[in-house]
Amino acid sequence: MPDAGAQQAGLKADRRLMLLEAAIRKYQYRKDALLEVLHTAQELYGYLDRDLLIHISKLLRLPPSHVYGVATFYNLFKLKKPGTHVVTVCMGTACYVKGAEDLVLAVEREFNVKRGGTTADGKLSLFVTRCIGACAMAPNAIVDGETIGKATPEVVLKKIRAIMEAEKD
Amino acid sequence: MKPDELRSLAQKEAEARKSYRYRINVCCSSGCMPFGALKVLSAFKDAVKEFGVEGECYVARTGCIGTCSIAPAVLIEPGDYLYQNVTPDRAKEIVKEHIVNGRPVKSMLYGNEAYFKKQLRIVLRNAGKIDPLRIEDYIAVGGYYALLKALTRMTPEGVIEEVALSGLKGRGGAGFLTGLKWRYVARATGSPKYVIANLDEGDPGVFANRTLAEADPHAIIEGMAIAAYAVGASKGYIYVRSEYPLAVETLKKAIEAARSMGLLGEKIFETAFSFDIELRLGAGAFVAGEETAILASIEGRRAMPRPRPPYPAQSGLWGKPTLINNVETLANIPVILLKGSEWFASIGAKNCTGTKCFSLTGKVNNPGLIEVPMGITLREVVFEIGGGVPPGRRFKAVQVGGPSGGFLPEQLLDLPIDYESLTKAGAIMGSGGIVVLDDTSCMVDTAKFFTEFCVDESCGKCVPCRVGLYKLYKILDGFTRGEGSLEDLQKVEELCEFIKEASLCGLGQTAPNPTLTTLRYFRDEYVAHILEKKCSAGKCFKNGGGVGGE
Amino acid sequence: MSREIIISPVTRIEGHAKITIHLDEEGMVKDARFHVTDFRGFEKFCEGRPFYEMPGITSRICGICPVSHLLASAKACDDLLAVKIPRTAELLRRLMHMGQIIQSHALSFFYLSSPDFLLGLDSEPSKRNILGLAEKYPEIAKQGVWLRKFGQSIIETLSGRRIHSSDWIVPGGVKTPLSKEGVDKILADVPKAIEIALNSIELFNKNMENFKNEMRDFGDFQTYYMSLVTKDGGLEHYDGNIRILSPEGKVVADQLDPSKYFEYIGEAVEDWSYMKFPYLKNVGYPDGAYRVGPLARLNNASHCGTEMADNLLKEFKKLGKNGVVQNTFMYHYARLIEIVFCIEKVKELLQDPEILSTEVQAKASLNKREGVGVIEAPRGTLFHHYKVDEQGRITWVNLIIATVNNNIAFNKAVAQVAKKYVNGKKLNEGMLNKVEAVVRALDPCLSCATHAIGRMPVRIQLYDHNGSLIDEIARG
Amino acid sequence: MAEVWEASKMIELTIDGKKVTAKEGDTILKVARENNIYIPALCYLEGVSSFGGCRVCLVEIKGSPRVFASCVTPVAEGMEIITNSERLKRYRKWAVELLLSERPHVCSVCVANGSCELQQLATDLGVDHLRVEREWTNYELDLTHERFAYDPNRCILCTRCIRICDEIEGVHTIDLMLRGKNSKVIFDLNDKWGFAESCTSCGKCSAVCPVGALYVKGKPHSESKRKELASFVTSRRSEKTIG
Repeated sequence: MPDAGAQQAGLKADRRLMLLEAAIRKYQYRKDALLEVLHTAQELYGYLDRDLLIHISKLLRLPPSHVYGVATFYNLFKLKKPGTHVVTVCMGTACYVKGAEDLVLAVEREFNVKRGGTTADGKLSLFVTRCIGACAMAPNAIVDGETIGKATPEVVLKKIRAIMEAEKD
Repeated sequence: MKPDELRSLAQKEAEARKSYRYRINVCCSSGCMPFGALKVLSAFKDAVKEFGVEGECYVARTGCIGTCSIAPAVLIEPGDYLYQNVTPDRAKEIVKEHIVNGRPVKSMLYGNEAYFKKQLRIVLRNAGKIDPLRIEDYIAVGGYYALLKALTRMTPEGVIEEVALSGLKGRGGAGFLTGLKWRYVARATGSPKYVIANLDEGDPGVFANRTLAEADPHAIIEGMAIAAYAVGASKGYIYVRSEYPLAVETLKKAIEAARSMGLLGEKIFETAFSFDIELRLGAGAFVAGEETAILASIEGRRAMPRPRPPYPAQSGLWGKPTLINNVETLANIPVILLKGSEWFASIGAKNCTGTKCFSLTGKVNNPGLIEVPMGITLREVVFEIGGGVPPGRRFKAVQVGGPSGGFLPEQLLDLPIDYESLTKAGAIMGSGGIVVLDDTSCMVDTAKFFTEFCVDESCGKCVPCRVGLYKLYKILDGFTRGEGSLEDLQKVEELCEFIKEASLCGLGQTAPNPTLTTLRYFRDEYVAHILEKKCSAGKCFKNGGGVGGE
Repeated sequence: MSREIIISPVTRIEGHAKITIHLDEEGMVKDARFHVTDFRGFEKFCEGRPFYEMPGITSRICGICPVSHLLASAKACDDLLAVKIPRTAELLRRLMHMGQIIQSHALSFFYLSSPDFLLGLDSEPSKRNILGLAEKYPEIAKQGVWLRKFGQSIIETLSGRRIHSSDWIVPGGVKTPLSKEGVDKILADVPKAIEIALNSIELFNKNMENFKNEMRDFGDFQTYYMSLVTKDGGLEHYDGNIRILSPEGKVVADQLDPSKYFEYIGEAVEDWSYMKFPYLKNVGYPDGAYRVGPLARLNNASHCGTEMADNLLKEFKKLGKNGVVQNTFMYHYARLIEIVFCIEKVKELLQDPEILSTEVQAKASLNKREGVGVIEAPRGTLFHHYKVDEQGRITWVNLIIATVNNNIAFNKAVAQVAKKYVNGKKLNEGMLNKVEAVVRALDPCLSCATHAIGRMPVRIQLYDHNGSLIDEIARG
Repeated sequence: MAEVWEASKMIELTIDGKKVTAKEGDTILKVARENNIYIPALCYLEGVSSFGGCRVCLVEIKGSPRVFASCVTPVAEGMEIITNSERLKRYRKWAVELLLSERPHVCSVCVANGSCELQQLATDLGVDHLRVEREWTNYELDLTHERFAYDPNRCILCTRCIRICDEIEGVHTIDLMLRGKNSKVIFDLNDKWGFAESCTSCGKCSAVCPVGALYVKGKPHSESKRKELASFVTSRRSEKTIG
């Protein structure tokens, strides 16, 4: 049974919550497992909303500000719901040297979205990341989990348009 | 696991290996995966069945072979035939010609012998040749023998002595003597003690550690276990970037495999030594690679470095003595114990023994993961292994050591790669990144890029790093937009000195390096930007056509 | 050929500005404009700040009359709190206000303007300042310095600080009561202050003869006048309601609620100036130009309410037609009379039995979302108008500064003097000085009016009839 | 009766040429202050853990080319410490200038004017202009708390408030969010102060704020500052040590 506090925190008592609490139990409610718990929560929910953070802070008996501070310190954790589709452009050295900035600018212009943000309709998020480690194939962009190596603005835009079109049908 | 069991398992595996005439190693690392490596793998498996050679040909899913520019890459043993840009169709042809007919397909082979000629693979000894997900593969090539040797035939002090004599220095960047560090932890009072393997390689352009973890995770685990034995620790953490899902997965499975074989856990090899490892995931914070920040992160806090002393060796995780080593350092350990410190010390340069892995990227013809003996010159790396800059372009600079590394010009290419020489020239070894720039890169813009990186990654604790770097970035940004004066160069130098000297941790202390070295070796480019509003690479002044900027 | 002459900087005024003189095709002065070239955006700066910081923030607009902003701002905050402040607090605020006017007027007259007419407008510019005055008339200079100090000492006694006494006047009253020693200390200086003030008036009267010619063309033009007056039409600086006087001397509006200023004052904008141009809505722009400040106050007031000042006021009114003195030069005279009034008022306030009460602050929290505070600053009517959100953070600010009220008048006066004295073909110091002098008579406090940061160099620029710059002088 | 306390080992060292004795384990800053040698510091607060972030308390130690934050560096036998070289002055000046430029620190309109530690330090160090451009951050002011106000535009991220809230008051309402130049002091889950459930409204945070970021509403900063608090913290600490 999920913790009773969860519903107070506004969380639905569903499978995700059970999995999250199972993970917390696995770590024996240890405070130092916060990062691991946040990872699990984000995997389950896609992002960390307020209710989720409150619940985690209660279960681990951590001050809310501490949980919030940790969740915002690390780039990986998302506190806002990301778009349906996610484009991530690698801005590692190799990619930058080979023109990753142009990829970002192209997506920004075409879809009217700022780096780190989501389009107004919530369809597309654009993130930049520091080195995905595929430097030999620079520049790299990841569209919905699929890596495009030696990317050009045209290829990336085409790919995004394609998935957005597919969505419409 | 009993000692004998290890021996018999190794023997069994070795015999199994012998029963195959060919071994097809399909690289399935992060570099090759996006380009269809898994499809190629199953195409090979299908093909050997189709041609009825499954009895004599083993198809292995391996880690990185090192030639990321020809992904997906496939290595066929014996003979180390390296096939480039393999597709499922080509896989079939390779099996037909190479295996069935015994005729390697020359047209598909990677013909660049120079790429391997100057390399020496100690850390990456198994990379691309064993299946990282099969612990048996690792044991077959002598894996866990070093641990067995240490536990059964050496005292902890003996192990430390051996490591110390090898002259091995920390591969994480600072180059502290590994044996000495171990000794500090061993002598520290406090219990329990911890060992941390640092795999939080966040430097853009660097992927050597990731590749190692993906290709040979057990080398890291074995190294950790030996270290734990030497310093008296019973618990270990591998702190790994979550941006490396494949490495995380591989390590997770490797830990489970080692545990199920009794190579981790209670009473390893029936000795009194117990040791287990937990995986800890980072979450996108470059600074977490710093020794004291990694501690905070593992303890579930914001990864903010703290001042040293006290050093983690005295007061680390939860205030207990803690050994923190880079994974590359640890992967060296089993070899040192097996082959001896004397052998290791004979490799590389006099004051800097062994080899170093580098990810070689940027404007270079043969990018990839390389391992070279210390003391090799940058020219050899860039022009012989890397094959120089693309045709028609002119070499401009090479950056060694990630975002905090310096940029070295043509005239310094004969510099030998060792900690001292690099530091003297304004660069650092870092965790092993070499980025080559040609004449299409603007040095002012590049300095700005790296400063911006450090601004983003600064934890914000100390003023020089948090504010100083941002101000530095703003000034550099001004240069690229046509603002600023020659007096600002002086200001930049003063500010850099303050950031370098007064910052709390390594991130801030080295962050001005790109700016300082570009100012030192490419000052004329700054002057041209300021006085003539001219960027020879054509990168700057994009808004506003040269004068005034926005 | 037609040109434009630009005078810059206008020395010896607070802050700096630019004057452009526009010439017609014959090279004669066609127009002159008083510019403000920099913009501080103070109103914007205040947005997001808590309302209770406003007295502190706005008093920083100006180093010369911080108390004026402090008072207007505190009154606007009183309005937001919807409190009536204790009577003692009002007495103390008034006392500080009197000190403020004395020191400001003394500064304007002795430091900034008296060199013009004691040393002569055509005298050597490097000597035409308080130092030159001290050389030639050491006694007068000394008295001026003393009088200013007297005003400052009142502020200092009350707040503990001479210039930015920002944390003494607070929303709801004042921070600390006045001590008996403080009262005695100030009272002891009153006789000497009166003596100096009266001497100065005598000196001014004596010298007025020498400036007959200049005075005739010295911004002698007709405008409306606006100021606060008491319920019975007397001279008032701290509270009261608005009276508006027509150029003919008729009271056209009386006892207007100052917090409803926007109902009768419009603010026009010109693209060449950052200063707005307030005008009377009923009359329209630019005919609804009005003047504020000492001259306006004395024109508007039927009486002062103190003995000596009342006598002086009677004499003053004789100088104008229908009791309305139109000449800009007479701002100096009005200022001196006000000094006398303020000193008398100081004495009166100090003798009030309630001045020593310790009940000096009313406590309340935010009760209204909009507040207006209006006072008569040394240079004229000063409006502070704030809007706040539910947390008390400022969302909107409008400040109409005394100098801004005079904006149209400034331009008129400058143009009039320029036409008379500036000949486009010849540029000489004395002629340019006269243009500057009229600006000084109006005593603009530009740092307030333009909300400019730091020093604002004022240049004199010369434009031809096509509007192209043909000459420029920068001085100082 | 057996001695309960093991006497701390005393060591000798020199600070600015002056020979002093100190308890082993004490920080350089503490020892210097005990011996009336002034080392400026901003993030340091007696009674709570040291942070080492402001870099104002840097000192040199003979034999090392590096500089050390004296608030976190323990003394050692025979150490020769220099607290006031030209180089240190230069670094301190940079630290203060950078802090002043980081957010809109306009003293004249700040509640802390006249009782601000940053302002005082700037005066002491002769910071009369800034060599770098100022930033004009526009963080929203938080006036939701009945008694206190929080103005992020004045915050220097010294974390005194965070440490005192955690270590002395023991509630940990306050922490930092984000990182680097975007770091910001927050209450609970980045809530408005007035809605931060864990806050006990004890006021320690505003009392120890060295600048005008946290303050008591309507009370002059100079009166609400740390005088009385310092003694409170010290007494609490000695209790802790004894207990």
